[in-house]
Amino acid sequence: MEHARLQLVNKLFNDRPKSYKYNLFQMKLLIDRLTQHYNLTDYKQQRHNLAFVTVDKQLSPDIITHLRDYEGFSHFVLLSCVDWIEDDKLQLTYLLNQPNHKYEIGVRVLIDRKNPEMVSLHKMWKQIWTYQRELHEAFGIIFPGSPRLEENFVLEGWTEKPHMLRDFDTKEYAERTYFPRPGRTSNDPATYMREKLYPNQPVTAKTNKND
Amino acid sequence: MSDLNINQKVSEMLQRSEANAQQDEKTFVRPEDELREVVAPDGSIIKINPLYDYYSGERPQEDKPKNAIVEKFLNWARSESIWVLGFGTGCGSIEIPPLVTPRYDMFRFGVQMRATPRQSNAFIISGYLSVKTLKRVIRSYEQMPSPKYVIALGSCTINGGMYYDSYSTINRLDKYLPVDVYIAGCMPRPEALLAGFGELKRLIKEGKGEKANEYARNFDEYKANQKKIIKDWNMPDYNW
Amino acid sequence: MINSFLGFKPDRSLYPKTNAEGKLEIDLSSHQYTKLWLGPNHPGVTGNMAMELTLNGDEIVEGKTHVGYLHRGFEKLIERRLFVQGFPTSIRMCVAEPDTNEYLIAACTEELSGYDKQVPEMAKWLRMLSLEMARLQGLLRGVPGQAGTFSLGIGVQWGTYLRDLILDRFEELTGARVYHMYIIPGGVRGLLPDGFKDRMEDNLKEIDQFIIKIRKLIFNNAVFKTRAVGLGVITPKMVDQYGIVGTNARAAGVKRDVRKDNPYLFYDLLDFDPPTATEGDVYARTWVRWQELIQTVDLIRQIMAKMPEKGEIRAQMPNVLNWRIPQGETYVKLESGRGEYGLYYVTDGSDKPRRVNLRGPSYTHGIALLEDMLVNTNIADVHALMVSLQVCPPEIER
Amino acid sequence: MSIYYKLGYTLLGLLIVLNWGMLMSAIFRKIVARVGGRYGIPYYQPWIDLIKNLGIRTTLSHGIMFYLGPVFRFTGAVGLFLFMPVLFGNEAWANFSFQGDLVLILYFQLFGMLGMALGAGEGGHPHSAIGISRGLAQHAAIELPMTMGIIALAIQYQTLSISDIVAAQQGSVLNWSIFTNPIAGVTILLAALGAMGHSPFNLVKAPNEIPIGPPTEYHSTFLGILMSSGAILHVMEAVLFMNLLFGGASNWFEMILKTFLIYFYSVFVGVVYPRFRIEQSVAWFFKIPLLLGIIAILMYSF
Repeated sequence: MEHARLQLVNKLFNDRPKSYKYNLFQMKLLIDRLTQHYNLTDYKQQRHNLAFVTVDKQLSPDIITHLRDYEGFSHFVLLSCVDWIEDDKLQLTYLLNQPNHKYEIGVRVLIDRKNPEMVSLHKMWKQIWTYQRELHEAFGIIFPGSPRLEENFVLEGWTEKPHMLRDFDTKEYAERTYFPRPGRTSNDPATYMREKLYPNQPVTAKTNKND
Repeated sequence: MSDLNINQKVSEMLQRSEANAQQDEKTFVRPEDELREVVAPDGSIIKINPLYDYYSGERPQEDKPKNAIVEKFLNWARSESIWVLGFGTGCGSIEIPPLVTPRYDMFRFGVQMRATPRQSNAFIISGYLSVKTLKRVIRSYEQMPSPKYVIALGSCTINGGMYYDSYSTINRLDKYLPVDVYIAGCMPRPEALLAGFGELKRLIKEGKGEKANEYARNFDEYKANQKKIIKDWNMPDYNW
Repeated sequence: MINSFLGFKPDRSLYPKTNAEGKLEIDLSSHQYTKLWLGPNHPGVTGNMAMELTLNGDEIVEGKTHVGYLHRGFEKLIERRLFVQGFPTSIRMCVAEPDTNEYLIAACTEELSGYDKQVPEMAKWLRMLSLEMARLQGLLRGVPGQAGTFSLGIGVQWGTYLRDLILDRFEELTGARVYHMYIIPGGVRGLLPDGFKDRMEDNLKEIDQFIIKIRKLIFNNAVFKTRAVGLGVITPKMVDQYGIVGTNARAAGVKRDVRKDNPYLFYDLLDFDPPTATEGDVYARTWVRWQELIQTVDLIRQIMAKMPEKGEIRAQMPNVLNWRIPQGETYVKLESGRGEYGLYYVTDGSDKPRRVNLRGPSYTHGIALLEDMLVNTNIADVHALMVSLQVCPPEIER
Repeated sequence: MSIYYKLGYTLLGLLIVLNWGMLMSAIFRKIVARVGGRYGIPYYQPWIDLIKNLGIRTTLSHGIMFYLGPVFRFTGAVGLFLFMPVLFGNEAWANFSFQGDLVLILYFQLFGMLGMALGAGEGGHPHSAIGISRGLAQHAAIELPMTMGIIALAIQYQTLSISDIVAAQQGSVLNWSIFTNPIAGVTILLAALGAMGHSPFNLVKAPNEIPIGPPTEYHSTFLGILMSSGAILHVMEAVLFMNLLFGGASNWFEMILKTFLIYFYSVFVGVVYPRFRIEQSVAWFFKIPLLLGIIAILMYSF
């Protein structure tokens, strides 16, 4: 039984690289085709079936339409936003999936953090307006023409700045607004464990092999 | 009651409701809830204040127990028949289905689920409360007939639990509603819930389940706390 | 003919009219329409959410989903916590199948820090076991729960009892009933206890009997068929338009399963074929889920037979308190009971993540799809549609 | 027999019927629990619930009709009892039944419903209004086949008095109307499924879709009255079918046994079936039961 199991696992490890390589090859072809048409400012192959490309804000609706209509990225996975407060940029990530070749591409668009505005894509997929509505509430991004953009999504009567921005301090807000129970102490586990439990551990432990 | 009396009473109510409306600083009144004037079919002009027409804006009254012996008998009946409002306010409600199914059948102890606040006596706050839910919880709580009990489930209702720094959830439930029984844990097991019901029964039998009166007594304090965090206060102060 | 005469299917395509902008013209003061809020205080709504319905008689002309009642700001809170502190926080994102969150956040951190190759084999098998057990307990609630929406409560009672048995096994394995925190970065927390497989097998035998009983109770039930057949149809064309995943897509004939498409862990070692149907209505979705219940039981048996007896369960990881992950971003997904469930994870080189975004299947099912599906259905079917799409509000609002 | 004795017996009978109805509702919930594998509520739970509801301190009203709704319902239940011969061949327990009481009883079945419609409508909750409109629609669909079956029996026995119908069925089991007039019997029994208000015909009070339905706003004493009138109604419906189809009862034990079986016939159907939507249930009653009812009438017309 143990022998049969080992055979199975070996078979898996022999088979997987082949499909990985095939996937990678397909993705490379895709990127080649894309670079012929568009100016991709950044490209990173994160995994055999996942790549991230960065494009200009003006170009992004074009490239997403191209991906959907000509490259078969018919499944829209996710629209997300990352706040790069140091660079004064907001990064929008459109994650698309190709169901036939089974790979994914993330289209990253950097927009201005002071005046966040982006073209609404609500006519391309029927669920995108939900993401845009959420991002409008969470990051204050304006998508002109997106339906029900101004409606509350998760919060009600919110008067502070958009809650997912990095400079909104949730702990400070919670302590100011709600009533923290007196007597509750919470320790930062890192410092607590370092001081109380492992006093002899060197602070500059080996953190990561890539560091 | 003669027509005159009724007219007088209506005008009194209107005056009171207008005064109430002016007192409250309402930044979030929806357009359909605003004060407005309507022309009746006979040409007279009627003032309408939808918020106070739809609900009673009166303060809650204390309902003190009257006859000790009768009350003792009623308390026994109340403790043996606890009707819980079926409002899953948080993730603790995942442990309610096991309670009404074969493993931990809570019907054995006279605890039943009801769908409407009018017919319920106990409110299980199942875990953390976001401010948006708290608003609905307050309305449901105030609609429940007295005597009513609140069971707070999970550590998040006691001191915020792991959401102590969240901008969306409250930290202490007892600042907004009077709590009878706390059940600690994240999440509390069904056995803990059954034990909590046992504790609630004991409290009711001892005549200590009078938190609804406490709410009426300290009404202003509770309201101030509630209004502090519910920015979108487009409802009357007390709604039956 | 008598059926069409007695079927009472009025033509609701004429009113309410749509105006030039494509919006419905609904005048509430005309007394033709009723505004009805279903939830949040409503026993039938899945979790804590609300449907704002505009009714014409018993039929819905417009429906809006309102979420946010369970909003805790997880994504914000995880940004304030160390990578390892994110685990107990993240698993509470979805209470129905918490293990999926554990795996996702572990896989994301491992991939970005380069430890994904070092996760031991035994740990991967155990991860798979806990994921399948989570799927099983979800299905034990979900399949009879669909009949429960039509008030056939008996199946729900049996199913919840069996779910309790699976939770017992979870308790044995991990020490907790609902929130397990079993999968940690680099592996899992423990090996199987002695005799676990025997006790699991006993439970699976009971579930086998339950599966047969459920077929008699639900799928051969005339009233259930009357209610469920033809209700809430998803066409294959809609699948890509709305981003429908999981059993909802498979019931419409679109075979998408992350376990098959992008195999993670050791799913390509298991012998299974995701069940599909073609009708795409509530009945087909329940049928697909019932077949998936059979398959999950089979998968758990396969995993227990194929997994090694013992082995390393944890990779050598850095000190989690000083764990820094270099800048990067990734998207890891898995097939949960409700469909493709993914996590978008961005790190910036510090000891805390920069951004975490969960992609729950309910996000599209519960808002865009449900709102469009509600139009022209009866108010009595709202709850059934919600449950059949497996809407789980905590993963919409996080 | 003096009217005072008669009144005393009637009140005593009402008490027995009320308590039997409460016990029956407890047994009903116990059976549903046992099918699901649960232990279920204690048998005395309905009485405690009743006392608890009467002891609630807050009682608020939405208007006069809101008060009168439960009163109407209770009146309907008591009226059904007053004009129903509960035991056959016993002047004391025949209550105030008279020639032609069958028509009155058919009317009283609807009476409580209409009262609830007015009261619940004044409650103002949309769930009540929707529940009421569903309830009235479904009730109309149930009434039609049931009335047809009952009229067929009336034609068969050439009388509108329940006592006479019961008297005609005495002697042997084979004299029961269910055997002498099976088509009318089946019609009434199918309609009885709806009249008992269990699944699959309980969308009116569906807790999942529209919680509780008409009594959404009712609480405390109002709910107590509704509970007790519901208990009486269930027994009296069963007594009506017992009198019409199963030869009545000559003593309390027989009555309790027969009403139990009739009531639980609908409970057992309800346990294993989900519920119909309202238009589906209306369509259901307008198909086979209505057809059978027409056949039953035509059979005795020619």
